[in-house]
Amino acid sequence: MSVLVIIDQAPYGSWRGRESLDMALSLAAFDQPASLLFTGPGVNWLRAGQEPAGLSQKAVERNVSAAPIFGIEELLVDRQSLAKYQLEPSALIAGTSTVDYTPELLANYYHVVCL
Amino acid sequence: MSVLVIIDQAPYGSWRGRESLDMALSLAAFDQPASLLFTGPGVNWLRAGQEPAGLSQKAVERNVSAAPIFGIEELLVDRQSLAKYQLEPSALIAGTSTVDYTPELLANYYHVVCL
Amino acid sequence: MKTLHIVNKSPDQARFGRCLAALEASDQLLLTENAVIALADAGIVLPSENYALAADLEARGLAGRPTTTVIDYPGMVRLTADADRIICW
Amino acid sequence: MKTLHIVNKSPDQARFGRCLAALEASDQLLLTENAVIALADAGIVLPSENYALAADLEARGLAGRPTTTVIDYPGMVRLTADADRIICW
Amino acid sequence: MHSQTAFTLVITGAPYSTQAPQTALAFAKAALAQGYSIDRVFLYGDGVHLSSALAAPPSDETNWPKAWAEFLQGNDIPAVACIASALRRGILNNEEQARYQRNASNIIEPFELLGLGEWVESIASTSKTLYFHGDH
Amino acid sequence: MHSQTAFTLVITGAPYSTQAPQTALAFAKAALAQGYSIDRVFLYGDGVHLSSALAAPPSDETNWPKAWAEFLQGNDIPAVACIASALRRGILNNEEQARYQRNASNIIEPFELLGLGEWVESIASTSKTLYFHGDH
Repeated sequence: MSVLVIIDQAPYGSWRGRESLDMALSLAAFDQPASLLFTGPGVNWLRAGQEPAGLSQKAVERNVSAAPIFGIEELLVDRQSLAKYQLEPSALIAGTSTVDYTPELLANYYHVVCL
Repeated sequence: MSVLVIIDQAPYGSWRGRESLDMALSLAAFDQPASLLFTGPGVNWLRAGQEPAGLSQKAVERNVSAAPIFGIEELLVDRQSLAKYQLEPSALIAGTSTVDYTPELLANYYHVVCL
Repeated sequence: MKTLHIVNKSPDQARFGRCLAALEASDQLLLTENAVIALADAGIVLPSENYALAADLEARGLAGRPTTTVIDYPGMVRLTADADRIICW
Repeated sequence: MKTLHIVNKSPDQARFGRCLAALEASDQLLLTENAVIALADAGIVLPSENYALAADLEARGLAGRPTTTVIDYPGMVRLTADADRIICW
Repeated sequence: MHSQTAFTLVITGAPYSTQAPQTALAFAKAALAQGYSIDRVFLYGDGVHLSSALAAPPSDETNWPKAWAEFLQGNDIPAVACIASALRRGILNNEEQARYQRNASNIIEPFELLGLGEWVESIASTSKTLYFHGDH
Repeated sequence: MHSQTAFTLVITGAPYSTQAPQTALAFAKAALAQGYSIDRVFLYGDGVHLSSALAAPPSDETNWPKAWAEFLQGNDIPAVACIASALRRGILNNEEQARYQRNASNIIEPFELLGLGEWVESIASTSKTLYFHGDH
């Protein structure tokens, strides 16, 4: 079983998403299975075409895209939140799986982190 | 005209309400007219019978009750938020005025602070 | 798997709703810190089996609410020790 | 009195709603930081005269939205200088 | 021609936690470039962390306290961290270090520790006061 | 009889900004009193401010870093502030002070600066991991 890290905050406005991603990457680095779930405003992490140079911040898009390479098992995105933020699957960065945010989904993970 | 300090956060869970109150008290201390408006979860600041000793925090109830003594002009509370949090006027600390949160209300103040 | 959900956010926060949406019928819900004001919130429907921390209720003038099981910090320790899984929202 | 409302919160926050509820017809609204995602939020109705910061839109992949007036930081300075009153939510 | 407008900037969001110090700095630079003046920068609440001399971000990230300090010094802008907010959060100058008998001080120049009266003065003046809050 | 259960406490909310350090300390004391053990306390994000030796609250308020430090030392509980979170936010030990050439360090004993691996170790162990977040 794997750990689920939930990101429910919009990108760039706070560091919480980055620090959540760091947690997931650390798990993977130590060979602990980890997945990421994006929900609420957090789905905006997955929008393609982010250019944060004007904020003096690094693009999170690249970090998320690279997550599977670093061993993150799944990039899950909540269907209802995609609809709310008018994100078509084609507008997402590659490699995500659309799921429904339900107790049954969360039951697949022995530990859940939501910063 | 006076400054309006809005408190829209529940008490004790964060320091923001206290720091908002400190701002209002500082205005009053320097003879700048100031009023407080409680809305959203912030109306819970006005609930009588707060006993925060178990949290190692000081009661905010006393501070708010004392605000008029220190020169705060009005303790305003949003009617709709009172209903939402099932607060009867009789369950409030003394000295508050119930108002409706509208643009017209806010127009009475030349400066509005909302931490 | 019996999950204990611990939520410390005020009920007007989206996170509170995400916590409620994650509850299974057999799960337990513990309200701490600002979350205890949910017991006074006319717009929130809590599961019938819910717990709230005494110190947080008392601080906010909410002692004596009939719709929750009031527990102290030792009670919170027992709930967490007994849970198969804990999610802190 | 022309008020400029500046909001930096994500639209799922109660503060965002409090900002919208405080707007008069003649007021201006400026979306900054996480608030720019309101332009993509199907559940939010913004006043037709609204502004959004270019750097924040670009960061979040939202450049080119037709329902806002895109301004840069100098444009934000001009808006604030011209406003009779500014409320930062 | 713009000399009539001056700003006071109040920053309540911390660096590396919120975007507030970044937005405020971009605004401040644009204001000066257009000939407006900035009367004062006031750090309040979690914003006082912007006055830490000890922030040590990775070399590919902006050091926000340092960037702000350089901007303030380069433009002779008075900068205040609210003393009550700062002391609670572990931001000390030499005087407070001595008063509280701590081993170090950590405030970055040119920030000073002063009270809310500084903010009240801005409100009472013709300065336009803007707030740069956190994301919550 | 309770010896099978041990806790790891992750604190992500800062003192004087959130209630997290208070709730966590009350929980921790109750856990020990009931015979449970605490494997580790891990500060992450804004929670690292709980390891500041320079916090100087008014004398009628709890000094949360000091209260936590005394509790940890008195009960021999390992305590870690995430090094990445801490360096950005201006929490340094002597080693990092030297590395980054700063004038002071400010971490309170017994907190150590270590990586997220410490947290991963707790997740991978039989320790029950609880989070004490901020109010947002």
